[in-house]
Amino acid sequence: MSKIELKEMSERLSRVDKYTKKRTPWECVKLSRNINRPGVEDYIKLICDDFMPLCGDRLYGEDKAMLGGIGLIDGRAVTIIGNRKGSNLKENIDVNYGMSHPEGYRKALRLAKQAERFNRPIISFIDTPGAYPGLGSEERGIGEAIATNLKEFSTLSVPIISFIIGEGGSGGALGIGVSDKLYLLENAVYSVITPEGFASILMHDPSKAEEAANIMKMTAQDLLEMEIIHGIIKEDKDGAHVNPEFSASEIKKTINKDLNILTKKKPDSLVRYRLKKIRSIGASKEQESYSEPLLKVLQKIY
Amino acid sequence: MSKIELKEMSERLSRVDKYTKKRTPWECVKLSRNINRPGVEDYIKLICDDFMPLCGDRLYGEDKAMLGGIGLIDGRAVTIIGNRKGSNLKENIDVNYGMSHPEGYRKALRLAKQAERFNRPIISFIDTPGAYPGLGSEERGIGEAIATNLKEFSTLSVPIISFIIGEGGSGGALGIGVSDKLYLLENAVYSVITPEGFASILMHDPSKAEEAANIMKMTAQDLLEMEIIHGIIKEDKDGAHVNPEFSASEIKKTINKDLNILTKKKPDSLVRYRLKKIRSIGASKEQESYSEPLLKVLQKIY
Amino acid sequence: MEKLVQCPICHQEINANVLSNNLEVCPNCNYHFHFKVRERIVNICDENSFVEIDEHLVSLNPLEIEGYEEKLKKHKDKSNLNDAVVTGSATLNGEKIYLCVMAFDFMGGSMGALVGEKITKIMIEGAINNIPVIIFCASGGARMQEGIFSLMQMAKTSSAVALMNKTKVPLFIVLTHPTTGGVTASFASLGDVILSEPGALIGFAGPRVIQGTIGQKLPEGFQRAEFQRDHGFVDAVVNRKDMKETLSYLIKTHKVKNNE
Amino acid sequence: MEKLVQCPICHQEINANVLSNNLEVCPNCNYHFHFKVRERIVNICDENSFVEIDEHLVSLNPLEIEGYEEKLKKHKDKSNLNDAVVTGSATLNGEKIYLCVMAFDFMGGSMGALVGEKITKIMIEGAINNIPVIIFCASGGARMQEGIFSLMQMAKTSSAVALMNKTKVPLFIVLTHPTTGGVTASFASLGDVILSEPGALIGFAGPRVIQGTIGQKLPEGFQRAEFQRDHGFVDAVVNRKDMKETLSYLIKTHKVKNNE
Ligand SMILES: [Zn+2]
Ligand SMILES: [Zn+2]
Repeated sequence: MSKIELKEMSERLSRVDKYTKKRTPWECVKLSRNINRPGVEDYIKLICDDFMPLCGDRLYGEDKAMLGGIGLIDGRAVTIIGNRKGSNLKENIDVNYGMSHPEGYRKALRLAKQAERFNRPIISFIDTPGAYPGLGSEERGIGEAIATNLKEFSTLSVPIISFIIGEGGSGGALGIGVSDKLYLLENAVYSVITPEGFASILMHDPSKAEEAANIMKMTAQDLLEMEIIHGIIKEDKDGAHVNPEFSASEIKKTINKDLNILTKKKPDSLVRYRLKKIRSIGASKEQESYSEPLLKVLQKIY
Repeated sequence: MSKIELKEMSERLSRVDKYTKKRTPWECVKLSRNINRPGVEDYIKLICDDFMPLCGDRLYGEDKAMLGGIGLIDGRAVTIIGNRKGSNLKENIDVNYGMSHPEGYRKALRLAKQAERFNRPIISFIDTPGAYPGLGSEERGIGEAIATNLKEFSTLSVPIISFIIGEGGSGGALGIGVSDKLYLLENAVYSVITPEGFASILMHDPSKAEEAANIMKMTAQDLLEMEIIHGIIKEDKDGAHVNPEFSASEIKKTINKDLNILTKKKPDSLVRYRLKKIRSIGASKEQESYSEPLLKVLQKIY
Repeated sequence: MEKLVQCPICHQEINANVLSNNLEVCPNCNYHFHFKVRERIVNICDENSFVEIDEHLVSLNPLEIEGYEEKLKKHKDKSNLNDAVVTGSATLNGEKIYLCVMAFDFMGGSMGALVGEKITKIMIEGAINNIPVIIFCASGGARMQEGIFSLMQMAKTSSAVALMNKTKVPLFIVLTHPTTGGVTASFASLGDVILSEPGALIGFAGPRVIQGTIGQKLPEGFQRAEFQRDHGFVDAVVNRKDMKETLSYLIKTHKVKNNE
Repeated sequence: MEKLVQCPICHQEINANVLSNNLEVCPNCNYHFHFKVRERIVNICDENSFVEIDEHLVSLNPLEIEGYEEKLKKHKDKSNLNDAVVTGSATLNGEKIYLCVMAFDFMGGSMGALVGEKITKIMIEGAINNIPVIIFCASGGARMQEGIFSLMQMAKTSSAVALMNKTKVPLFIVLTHPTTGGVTASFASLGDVILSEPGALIGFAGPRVIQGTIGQKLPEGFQRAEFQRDHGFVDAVVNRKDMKETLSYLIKTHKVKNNE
């Protein structure tokens, strides 16, 4: 090992020391919901040379809970979508605590299709407890809106990179989370239901949320081990809110590294790889033998 | 001339005698609005072997003013869309007097796209004073909805045949009227604005509607002469409401005749022809020389 | 002795045999009772035409949740099904179809990795073999015991619809009572035509969750099939007795002769 | 002697030169006054880069409506324009563009066959030559003197957008006060990005027509640019002084290097 290598390694180790801390799942849940935790707008400011927000779904409304627009990252044009949660009570209310209505998902889809046509990669920042479970949301088809996004994002011909920066809550998170590369921040969580909901429904006791969190495998480390995500974005050891610049720089590095590879792929191979990955999740050994028909249809279509 | 030919000709002449009557434009306007005039549902009953209505735009609502569904005409599956006006006051109110909201146009588009994918020709029956000029209609983007239909219908890869069976009112009519073949019933009208509106705006006197109708060239005969429409569907000499079966049978014959030709065309040549026709309307001699770029782009794209 | 069943809507007492002969529909008020998977298959498919696929597959316990395997076993014994969906091929009025029927009586019709995989596989087989796919939905949503794997089935099934959409093979969805949660937010909302049985509850969030959010009672008929039709998400509400003929008409009119 | 203009919103009296130097925007309340076509072109295009196309074409009188030709002549003399749109090519911060600017002061910016044809031609040229198209809209709707020919321009311009949509050439729409009627229900609503000047009235039906339909006063701000943004139809409301740089950013970020 050369001197330079040694120096690099010791730097890396001290860095790990400074930037990682083993937390319990419940501590992650709480940290992921911290009101001071950096949101999509913070990261855009830290990552982009320039950014222009674009509004509206062209159908019904502009959902403030869903940010969307075009940014430049080191001179490369990308479309960015992300859940806005707000960083104080007034903002929280203004953006409905990060819970989108159908128009938010339809706006995200409109911008994603625009990105596809003009060959811009898509970056999504996920941070939501879930889609909004209210009257208007149901009346205007929140189920249909999320479903359509899952369908359409799965075959978009441009690279999609998703970062779960805080709470990744259920279908509401997945609605902008179908991607080629999925990362969790170190203290972010991603789950099919909140630990409170899990405790309430399966353990018949909402106060057992901490216990639920322990068995739900919702942390970055768990999800990496289960091969649901592609990597973990480091945070300051006291959380991303203490040093947003550090996480932002890790995110930016990841985006640049991934896009340098993904933008070189042909659209059909990009989509084929994405579809295979989606298909493989949760399939048992026995079921895996059934991936053959998928390959057939992919070859037929792409 | 053979005996058979002579007989046919005399039959045709007596038929014309029975089924045509020269009317003033204003008489046509009044007849086109007659509450007993057959509507889209009447013609569907008389033309189709079977019909299944399909509801909804998958976004916001089901607009009763816009009927849509799948029919069988002599065993051939077609998608049918059309304005419902109702045949009594209760029905009139229920279907908003044939004036659609954005969801009606978006439903028509959804069904048209479905028709395109499953290779069904599209038949539209137009009978509306216009799109609904109200708060909700504007809030939900009636302009966007019509515009999108004009754009999308212009390049659908299946045959589209439109019949203006009563009132063809402005953008609201055109929103389901971009087609390969356009017909007016003998006493139907088609115009950019009602004669009342024309009189009020350009003649500063709404009572001059009859005079306006005379100069607006909105009758079937005028539109045929100006090459806006492809033909005139005959009615009983006292109007279609006296003998709906007769007009229905004329419509059915026209559909079968046209579809026998149009369904044999390749999609690209179908669309190219439709686009050329749309482009040519209203272009002066001098302007016509500019159709060359159109051909270029068509060859590039189709 | 006659077994009597009380209709929850009109409260009439109905002879169980009468109900059964009427496809489990109240002859008095048209209330559609729960229809078991095997009854549904008989009702929709031509006689003896149904051939089940993947009938031997069973769910795993990917998160190693305590008690999940026992629960699966209990529901298996109770319902005589391996999991919450039965899939297979059949004919309907002589036309080849692929059919999926979800079982609400198996763990609330919840979608885990197995349900997602079986439905996905059918859709892809349909796309490859040019055979229409019909899915009868009934589900409370994601299977929480399978955590994130369950959530991912929404993406998986929806991506299969994306593939179907690139072919000319139709997907017909029939929503039955109840269809909520992750199933509503995936393939169930993505049919080329979406039918529903009368009165079926259809939504993403369940009524109790929504009531909790808004703090007031929900309007009468909220999220029911007729409500969803009037709000643009259901093509037609179809009585059980007319379902086979309706599907037959749709299959016939969605047939593309020259499959390009 | 100073010429003074009163702002219709804040009622402040503004020196006409000050107003002109401020791009006809009230320095006090940001009210955007009418901006003439030639001023707009100077504001958006790089110096001396604009080359007009079809400047000699004039409208016909297809329905032979009495008085139409005189009206055209009157507006021509008054506005020094041949009709309600000026089209041409230019550069914007060095990037090639095609530009259409509608003139509300020419017969209310109404769209007859000539306006429709000129705009259509520009879009098709853009699609062929891979040059972004920018359209500044201002229109009261269809030109009624041209009857059905005027209506058909909605289809014609929209079909040109359909062609553009099959390429990777962007269409940028800028809505200015007022944009209503047939223009709103065609190309003006079909931009890949749709911008608006602050306060612009944008709608299909005009406010008076709607008021007549519903029989009550319209809500404050109804159909204004900010309303349309909040209802999902405008991407961004952009001040006149920022318009050129905003368009420049959009051109840059919509550039596809390998035009497939
Ligand atoms: Zn009953
Ligand atoms: Zn002012």
